[in-house]
Parts: sequence; structure tokens; C-alpha cells
Amino acid sequence: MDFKFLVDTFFVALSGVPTALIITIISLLIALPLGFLLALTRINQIPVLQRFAQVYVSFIRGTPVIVQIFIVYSSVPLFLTSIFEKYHIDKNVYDINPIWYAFIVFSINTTAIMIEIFRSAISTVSKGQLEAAYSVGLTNVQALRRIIIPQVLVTALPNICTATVNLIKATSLGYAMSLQEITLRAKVAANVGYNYVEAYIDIFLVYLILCSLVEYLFKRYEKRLSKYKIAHA
Amino acid sequence: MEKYFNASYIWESFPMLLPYVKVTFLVAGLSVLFGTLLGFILAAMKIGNNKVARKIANAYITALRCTPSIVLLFLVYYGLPALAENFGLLLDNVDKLFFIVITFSLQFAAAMAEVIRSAYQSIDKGQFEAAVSVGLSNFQAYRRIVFPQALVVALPNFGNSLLELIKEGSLAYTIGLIDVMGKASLIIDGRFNAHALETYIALSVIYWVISIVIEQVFFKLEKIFSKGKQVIKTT
Amino acid sequence: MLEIKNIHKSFGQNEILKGVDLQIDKGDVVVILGPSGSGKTTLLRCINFLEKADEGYANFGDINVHLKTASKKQIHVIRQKTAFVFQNYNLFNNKTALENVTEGLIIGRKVPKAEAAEIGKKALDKVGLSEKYDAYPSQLSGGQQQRVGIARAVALNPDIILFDEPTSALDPELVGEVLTVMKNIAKEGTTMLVVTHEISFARDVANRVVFMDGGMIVEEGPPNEIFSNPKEERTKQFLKRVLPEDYIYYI
Amino acid sequence: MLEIKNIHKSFGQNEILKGVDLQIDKGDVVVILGPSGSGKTTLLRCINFLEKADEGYANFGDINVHLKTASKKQIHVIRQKTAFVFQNYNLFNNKTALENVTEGLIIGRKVPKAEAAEIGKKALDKVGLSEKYDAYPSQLSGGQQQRVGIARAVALNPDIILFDEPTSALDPELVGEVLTVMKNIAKEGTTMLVVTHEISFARDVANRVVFMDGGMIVEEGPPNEIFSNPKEERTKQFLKRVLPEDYIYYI
Amino acid sequence: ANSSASSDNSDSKVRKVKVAFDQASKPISYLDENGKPTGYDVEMMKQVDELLPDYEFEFVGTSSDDLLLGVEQGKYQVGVKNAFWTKERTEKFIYPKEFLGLSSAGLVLKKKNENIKSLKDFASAGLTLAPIAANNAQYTIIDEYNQANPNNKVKLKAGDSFTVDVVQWVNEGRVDGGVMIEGPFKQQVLDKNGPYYKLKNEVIYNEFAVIKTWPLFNKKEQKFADAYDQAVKKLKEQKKPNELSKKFYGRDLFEVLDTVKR
Ligand SMILES: Nc1ncnc2c1ncn2[C@@H]1O[C@H](COP(=O)(O)OP(=O)(O)OP(=O)(O)O)[C@@H](O)[C@H]1O
Ligand SMILES: Nc1ncnc2c1ncn2[C@@H]1O[C@H](COP(=O)(O)OP(=O)(O)OP(=O)(O)O)[C@@H](O)[C@H]1O
Ligand SMILES: [Mg+2]
Ligand SMILES: [Mg+2]
Repeated sequence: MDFKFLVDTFFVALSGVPTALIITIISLLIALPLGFLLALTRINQIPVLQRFAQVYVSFIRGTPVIVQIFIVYSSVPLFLTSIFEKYHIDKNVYDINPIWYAFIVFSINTTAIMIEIFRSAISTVSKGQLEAAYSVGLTNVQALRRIIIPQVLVTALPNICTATVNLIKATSLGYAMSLQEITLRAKVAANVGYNYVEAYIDIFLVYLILCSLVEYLFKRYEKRLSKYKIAHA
Repeated sequence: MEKYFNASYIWESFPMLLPYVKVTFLVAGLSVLFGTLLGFILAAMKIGNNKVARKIANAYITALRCTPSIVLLFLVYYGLPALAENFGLLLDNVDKLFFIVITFSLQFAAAMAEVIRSAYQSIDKGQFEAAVSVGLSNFQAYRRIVFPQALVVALPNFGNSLLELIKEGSLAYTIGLIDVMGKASLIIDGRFNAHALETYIALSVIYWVISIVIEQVFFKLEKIFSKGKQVIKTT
Repeated sequence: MLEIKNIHKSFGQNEILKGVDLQIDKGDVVVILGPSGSGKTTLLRCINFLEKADEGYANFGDINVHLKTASKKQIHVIRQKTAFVFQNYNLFNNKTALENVTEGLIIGRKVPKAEAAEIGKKALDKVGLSEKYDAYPSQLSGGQQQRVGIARAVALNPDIILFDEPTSALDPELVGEVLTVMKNIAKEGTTMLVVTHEISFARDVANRVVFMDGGMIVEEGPPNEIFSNPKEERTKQFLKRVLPEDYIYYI
Repeated sequence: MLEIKNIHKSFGQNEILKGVDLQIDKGDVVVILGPSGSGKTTLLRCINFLEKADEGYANFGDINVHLKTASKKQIHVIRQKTAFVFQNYNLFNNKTALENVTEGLIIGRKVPKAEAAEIGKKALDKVGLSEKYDAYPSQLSGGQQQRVGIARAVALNPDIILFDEPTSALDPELVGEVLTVMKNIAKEGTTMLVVTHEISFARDVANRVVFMDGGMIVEEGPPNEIFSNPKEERTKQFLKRVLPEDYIYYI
Repeated sequence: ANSSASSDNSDSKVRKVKVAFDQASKPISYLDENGKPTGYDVEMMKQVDELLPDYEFEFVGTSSDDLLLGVEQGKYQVGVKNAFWTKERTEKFIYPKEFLGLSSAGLVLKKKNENIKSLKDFASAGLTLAPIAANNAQYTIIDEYNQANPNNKVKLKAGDSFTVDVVQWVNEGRVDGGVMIEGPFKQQVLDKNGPYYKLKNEVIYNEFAVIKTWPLFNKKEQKFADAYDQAVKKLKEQKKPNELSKKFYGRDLFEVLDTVKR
């Protein structure tokens, strides 16, 4: 075991954390509202949209992320080029930073998971809450924003936490898109001297620290959000 | 786009991939078996009154949640033989499948512990009390009244975890076990990476179908087991 | 002040309301009685547009709406004129008692915050909860929760308050405190439409009792008449089962 | 037949039962009254070992047990001699009405299946549910569920049946059917210990009423005495709040 | 030894060793249609096995990462994966005296970039390069070039081996160039039945280096490595590697052995 390498590479791996986090955050920013809206379409049984959401969720949840990555990474550029050509858009598709593909894949993926999380969370908030909001004169949007969503978030939070941790872990698959994230950086560093044992230990440590931290933050936030619940059972 | 995309590669991939679904199922099946057993133990530790046991179970679950599967796989594949050596056991010639099953059992157990715990706690305590009050022993009360109801609650989450497991199982390829994912990689490598997209499409269809079938099976199971649970709404 | 005409409502094949007419004047306290499933709750919900009626009109002083085709704006206006007290309280779980009361004022009616707080506190004082402004619903007993529910309705200063079995989810001992609050509000001249099984409340407070069965109004009149001298067979049967066995003979 | 001595029970710092003595003879129907939180439920649960008392003895005909140190076997024997009817029914959700009734017989008492079904059907017939053998709890109304709960207790042919507010979770209209069933059982000579707020039941059926408050028995005696002439101030206050306002004067 | 050797432990003369190979690295090492290990590196090792009666080889297919971890830890005694030599790696593994084979590396380019013959040209022109898996030998070549020419670097990106279809990427313009070995290029583009035969006039292949590849021995396996040296020397005398090179790479790379710098 090469301890100097172990320590040095730990920081190399650590330098990939921002990339992992940016992907995670962007994906969540897109997936949270979109997932919520699509969950509503399923709960309110809006004809075409709910069917779409159903198939979408089923496909995304039914296939490994890595396969989704491969598919998006190889098909999107082809697709874009043909569109650009057709409409004579003078833009080189291949100048796109691979991180955009990561945003696309992980947003698509996380949205599907959020739909399911919100669907079950929304159903735990009793319909009476919405009715009470109407009865005091709130509009649909006001009722959602002020009464329903805050309560939905509390029930959904543990699951959102799990999804976030899984998302962070899944960004490690970004190496397939040449993303300079934690895993890839560590492995590149390992290549010169084939220090793979050390590299994997570093990867393990970085994810363990990062994910535990995220989990801890979520727990604290959950406590704060659910202060109205703590009184008695 | 047509220049690079040729649907015939998709059809061609199916017969090559399908035989390896067996391996995927083998890994998943064994991991579910052992993972569920371990999950029960962990859930019992979490529900029980022993503080130390609860702490251990919690730490275990957190650690496994935070470890990427591939890292866990390597930890088990290399760490376990190193550990075993201290006890004079040589695991170098043990089949790879053994390590893969251990890895995914460990991971599945963490998920199952939570599934089992929440299912158990969702059953009203009154059910148990009513059972002992009509003269059932504690064990009989659990076996006949509490567990059958908890099972219904646990089924959907169990199904979800199983789907996750099957997808994660694709990583087994990393230590050289050839399952359906591994076979796809081999096919693509055999073509020097040409027409990878088509192969991956075929692969994703296979995974999708598997997951739909599993979903349906669990849906049916839930229906069968939830006799007496169809809730009639009263306003 | 509120006139309802010919409300019909079906759920799927089931016709739950089969043409209900109701007239309520300012200051009236009308109690609706009737067996479970007779459509009492549904009637109240239709009036407040929590359920969309299939047919029927509501005449609200100056506004006259067709219940089925009412526009969003009409619905909003009518909801502003009514308030609803739910059987199981339906307090906003994520808001304190005071926030529960002010929510509709601040967000729904755009009352300035300070003023809304003022109104809200007064309403809570009125129901005897001066100490509980900042308590969350989960920290309140059932009776206290329902009193917040009433304060929430009162604070909106609606033309009419609709009560759907406001005490039936309460411990017997807590029923009294809520009924007392309701009596006080009635005394102040608030118009109320109350579904309840509390006969004593109906007798003491109501100026009209409506007996519903099978989605229709079977009989209505002043409480004394209905209780001591019901005309319809169905009413008699019902009262027999609901009143304390010998109670009926003593009135 | 059942004698209870000096039951003490605390939850954490809270002492809920502070030394309760109770004597019940064969065929007695004893009703326990008392405000919420006074420990009525806890008392019943301690008798059936659903809660372990901290102190106290139960004398069950021939068996005398120290409640705190009772062995598993003693607990089992006492549970065989008692049956419990729960406030919220607690029917086994995964079993039909008949299975609910026979479960304790077949599994707990090793009665042969056919015989158990025989007994179970009789018990269900007795509570008027001959039509509902195969219905699951979710397919039954609250009143029907509680009647299954009672049949389940009756079928065990226990020395005493403990009822914990058997009607308080029911719609007012359904209360009657359950009370009627209970009256019939009482008439057959079953020994019963009943926590309830149904004054009419206490008056008509009980031969003794026990008033509890703050974990102690405040007053006990025949129903007429307790209702029309309570001695303790606390009893008076309580009755005032629970009885229909004017009811008390008419008895 | 061969398969007839008994696996009886008492026969201490014959030692079983595990030879790990990257199972998805055609034509260097891969699994054929029947799932049997083959490829230049594997076939060479099979012949080595023939010459070593004291050893019995068991071929274990795996991923590149696992191979490196496994050989270092001793799970496998030796591994072949088209590995190049670097000084740092000698701290982790035993490199034997005799190299195993030669690997050509070339740039796949658009026809219009025909005149780019070396990494230096490529770098100077500021062109973009398809990502290369970090544990791939080709990555090492470019990386070393960059170390040596800090002022004229090739834009090197690490990626994954399965996602990059070099010929397609170059042709569609996703990148300007990609590193490939000669055999696959021939089979894809120049072969009449190759998937990209239609591109034969659009993309070209310019070799820029031929490099020695090595098996990696576990640090405790010096004796085994010595035995290997003996065997390979013999094989080279018999021109066996030349045959295999022709078979798998479509060309006898040993013809240019004198120009090989490393
Ligand atoms: N959303 C709904 N969908 C279908 N049926 C409904 C719905 N709401 C109510 N019902 C049915 O309408 C009938 C009348 O219900 P409603 O709640 O109005 O009765 P109620 O008189 O208030 O009874 P209770 O005293 O039990 O509250 C019932 O049979 C009920 O099952
Ligand atoms: N498991 C428990 N842990 C802690 N406190 C408890 C528990 N069970 C009951 N208590 C407390 O004991 C007190 C008495 O409860 P109990 O249920 O016996 O009252 P009760 O007389 O049955 O009241 P009610 O009429 O509301 O049913 C209550 O204050 C309750 O909060
Ligand atoms: Mg109702
Ligand atoms: Mg109680």
C-alpha cells in the first residue's frame, strides 16, 4: 500500500466533489418541480399526461442508469445534429460539454423517482387539508403552495434524501461520459502507477463522507420542517 | 442519423443476450434470499430495546446506503479473502458468484431492514393485543395475525428493492461475471464499439420487460395476500 | 339570505341528493338531522362547492348561481361568503392555531398581516383559546382543535357558517366545550347551518330542524314540533333510535 | 369470582393507577365511569396483562397471582378466563368474521376446527350476524365489527368479559345495536366489566357502577344511587357534564 | 502443463496459476463466440503454458480494473491486458524481462487531416481527441507524450471504453481524432463486411507508434516470471509471436521492432 499516493489521491478524488454536487443539484432542481407536477397528473388522472408519466416512470425505473447513460450519450448528439442540419442551425453539437449530458440523464432519471415519491407523499396528506384551504377562500395554487406542499415535503423528505444519496452515488457513472468527477479523477491518478487499491479506498472514503454528510443535513432539515409534528403522537 | 443507426443490430442482440438473463436472475435470487434473512435480523435489532444493537443496525444501514455498489463489490471481493486469511481460510479459489452474492446480500439487507421495520410498525398494536387476549401465545399472535398483515404492507417496497437489486446486479460484470449486462459489453467490444447504441437499446428493453413482469407479479401477490384489506370508504 | 333550490347530486350510479330545497334567513340556526348516508354532508359540501352538484341553484342574496356551471369567480365569491367547520377539524397541520385562523384572511382576502393577526386573536379569544395562539394542531386536544376550526370560520366573518357534525369526533366530555362555543356564536346572531346528532343543541339553539333521509328533506319545522310531535314515520323511527331511550317522553 | 387488590401502575413518572381494589361476583355487570385519562382503560388492560401492573394481586377463583411477577403460564391461564372487547374493535383484518371468532378457539385452545366453527357460528348468530360469516372486517360497518368483537369474546366462554368503551367509536345510530347485544349477553348471566359513557346502559343493566378519577375509585354503588344521589363532589361534576343537560332531573 | 495434469494437491510439482485477462479488449484479449478466451495476449500465454510443465494456467476473464487489483493482491498470479511499461508500475508489479507483444497505436482521422502523422502534428493543429479509458494503455501513451511536451499538449480526456466508437465519432465530427489499434480499424472500415466499410473514403488511419506490451506479475511471483521469460524467449525464436500478430492484428508488427522505442 502506497500511503503517500493514498493521501494525495484522496484530495484528487475530493476535487471531483464539486462536479458530483453540481450534477446532483441541477438534477434535483429540475426533477423536484417536474416530478411534483407529473405526480399531480397521475393523482388527478389527467388523461394523456398520466399515461405518459406512467410509461416514463416504468421505463426509467426498469433500466439501469448506466444503460440510460449510454443511450443518451450516443443518441442525443446524433439526434441534435440531424435537427441542426434540418433547420440550418450553425452550431457544433460536439462543442457541448459532457456535463450537459449528465444533466439530461440524471434529471430524466431523478424526475421519474420524484414522481413516485411525491405520488405516495401527496396521498398521505388528507384531502381535508385541501378542502379546508378552499373553504377559507384560498385558490388552487395558494392551497398547494401554503398548505399541501409543506406537508408533502415533510413526508417525502426521507425518500428524497435516499434519492439524493443514490443520485450522488450514481454520478460516479459519469466516467462513461468523460465527466471529471470523483471516480474518474481517482482512476486517472491511479493509472500511472496502477495504484487501484488506493484509488478505490479513496473513492470509498469520499463517497462515505459526502453521502453521510448529505444524509445528516437532510435529517436536520427534516427535524426543522416537521416541528409541527413533534408534539405528541 | 440513419448513417449510424441500424435497427437490425437490435434484433440481432436479443438472442445473444437472452441466455444471460439466467445469470442475472441467479444473482438476484440468491441475494434476495440471504439479504432478506439478514434484513430480518437488522430489523429486529432496530425494533428491539437493546440500544447497542440499534446503534449497530443504524450504522450498518447508513454505511451501506452511502457506499457505491461497485466500491462495495471490490471491498468484498478483496477484503473478505484478506479477512478470511486471518482465520486460516483460503477463499482465492471460491467462485466469483459467491462474492457477488455476498455483496448484493449485504446491500439488499440494508434496504430490507427498513422495509421490514416500517411494515411491522404499520400494523396497529391492537392486532397483537387482540390476538393474545383471545389466548394466542406471542409467537402465534405474530405468525398468524401480525406477519400476514405486515407482509402486505411490505410487498410493494420489497418489489422496488428487488428491481433495484436487479439493476445494480449489472455491476457484477466488473469482476468478470457475465450476466446480461456483461454480455452486452462483450458484444459491443466484439464489434469494436460500433453500433453500441443498438445493443444498449436491446439491453434496456430486456431490463424493462423484466421489471414490468416483476411489477405485475408483485401487484398480483399483493392482491392475493391482501384479502380482507380492501378498504370501504365511509365519509 | 341563502336559498337553495333543487340540488341533485350523484356519485356514479348512486343518486345521493334527490332535489333538496332549503331556505335560510339571516340569523337563522338550522339543524339538519338524519341517518348516516342520507346525504347531509354531501348537501353541505355542495353548498360550499367542495362537491360539484349535478343540478340546482343557490341564491346568495344578490348572487344567483347555477351550481353545476358556476364559474371559478362565482365559486370564489360564494366561498368568501361561507365558512365550513369540518367533522374532523381539518386544521392545517403545518400552521399554528393563529396561523390557521389568519391564513384565509391574509392569503385569501389580502387582509394586511397585522390586522389579520388582530382579527385572528379576537376569534381565538372568543372560543377560549387565548393561551394557545402558537400551538400546533398536534399539541391541542380534539375539543381545542375544533374550537380553532370554529374560530377559523368566525374570523372570516362569513354570511353563513356550515357545520358538519362538529362534535362527533370528540370525546363525550369535550363535546360540551364545543357546543358552548357554538351556542355563544349563535347568540351573536351568526347564521348557521349545522349537521349534528346533538339533540340538546338542536332543541336549545336551532330555530328550525330539518330531517333528511334518502337524499331528500322528509320533514322540517321548529325543534319542539319535530321532537315531540314528528309527523312522518321515518322521523319517528329515527328519533327513537337517537334519543336517550326515555328522553323523548320527558320533553 | 374476580377480586383485584391494590393495583398500581405508572408510565414513566406518571402514576396512572394509584391502588385500585375491585370485587366482581359471578353474574355481576359492573360499569366503570370516569373522565378521560382517569385510568379506566389502563385498569382493564392490567387485568388482562396487556399492560404489566407495577403492584397488586388478582384473585381469580382458585388462582391468586401477583400481577407484576406472574409467570407466562399464569398469564395464559388468566387470559383463558377473560376476554376483551376493544374500543376500536381490533378485529383481525386478515381474517373473516367467523375466523376472527374461531381463531382463539382453534389456535389458542386447540378446539377441533369443526367444533370451533360450530361455536363461532352460534356466537355470531347471537349477535345477529348470521349473514356475515365470511365478511372481512373492512366489509362491515362499525356496529357490525363491534358485534363480531363481542362474538369473539363470547365464543371463548370466559368467566368474565372486559369491555373498553365498546360503543364510543361508533356512529350514534349504530350504538343502539351494540348496546342491545350487550344487554342480551348480560341477561344470560355473563359476568361483565364495562367501561362506557352510555348512562342508559349503566342504569338499565349494571348492578354496580364504579366512578374512577385520577387513578382511584372515588365512589361506587348501585346505579340509581350513583346517578340520582352521588355523594362525592367530583362524581357530581362529572355526571353534570356527561348527562344530557336536563336528563339528570328526570330520573 | 496441460489439462491432463492432475489437480491432485499431492502432485506438488504442477502449480495452478490464475491468468487474468481483460475479457472485452478485442483483439488483444477477449471471449470468442463460444465464450472461450482468445486474443493475441491470451494465445501467447497459452503457448507459454505449453512450455511450462510445472505450471497449469487457468484463464480468468474479467474487467481491466479488477485485473489490476487482483494481480496486485495476489488473487491472480499474472494478468494480461495490453499493459505498457512505466517506472511507477514496477513498484506494484513484476515486469518480466521479455515483453509479450507489440501494440500499434494510430490516429483515426478525417480524410482532410491526412497529413497529421504524429501526436505532435495532432497537438499543434489543436485538434480534439476521443476520450480514452483511464486504465487503457493508449491513455498512457498520450499522457507520456504530454509530460514530455508540456508546451504542445494533446487534449486528453479520460472516459469509458464502451461509450466511444472512435470511427463513428471521428466521422460525424464529434471529435477530430481518436486513438485506435490497427486491427480493429481494418476490420471495421477496410473489410468489405465491416460495419463502416461505407466510410472507407472518409476516415483514415495513421500509425504513430508501436509499443511493447507486458504481462503483469504479482510481486511474489519472481520465480514464475523467470519461467515465463524462458518460455517466451523460446517462442520468439520460433517466430510464434509473429504468427499471432498476423492473425490478430492483421500484420506482423515485429517487422518494425527496431523502430520501437519503448
Ligand atoms: N366521494 C364520494 N364518492 C362516492 N360516494 C360517496 C362520496 N361521498 C359520499 N358518498 C356516498 O354518499 C352517501 C351519502 O353520504 P353523506 O356523507 O352525505 O351522508 P351523511 O348523511 O353525511 O352521513 P353521515 O351521518 O354518516 O356523515 C353515502 O352512501 C356515501 O357512501
Ligand atoms: N402506554 C402508555 N404510555 C404512557 N402513558 C400512557 C400509556 N397508556 C396510557 N397512558 C396515560 O395514562 C393515562 C390514563 O390513560 P387511560 O387510557 O387508562 O385513561 P382512560 O380513563 O381510559 O381515558 P379515556 O376515557 O380517554 O379512554 C392517560 O393520561 C394516558 O396518557
Ligand atoms: Mg356526514
Ligand atoms: Mg380509555
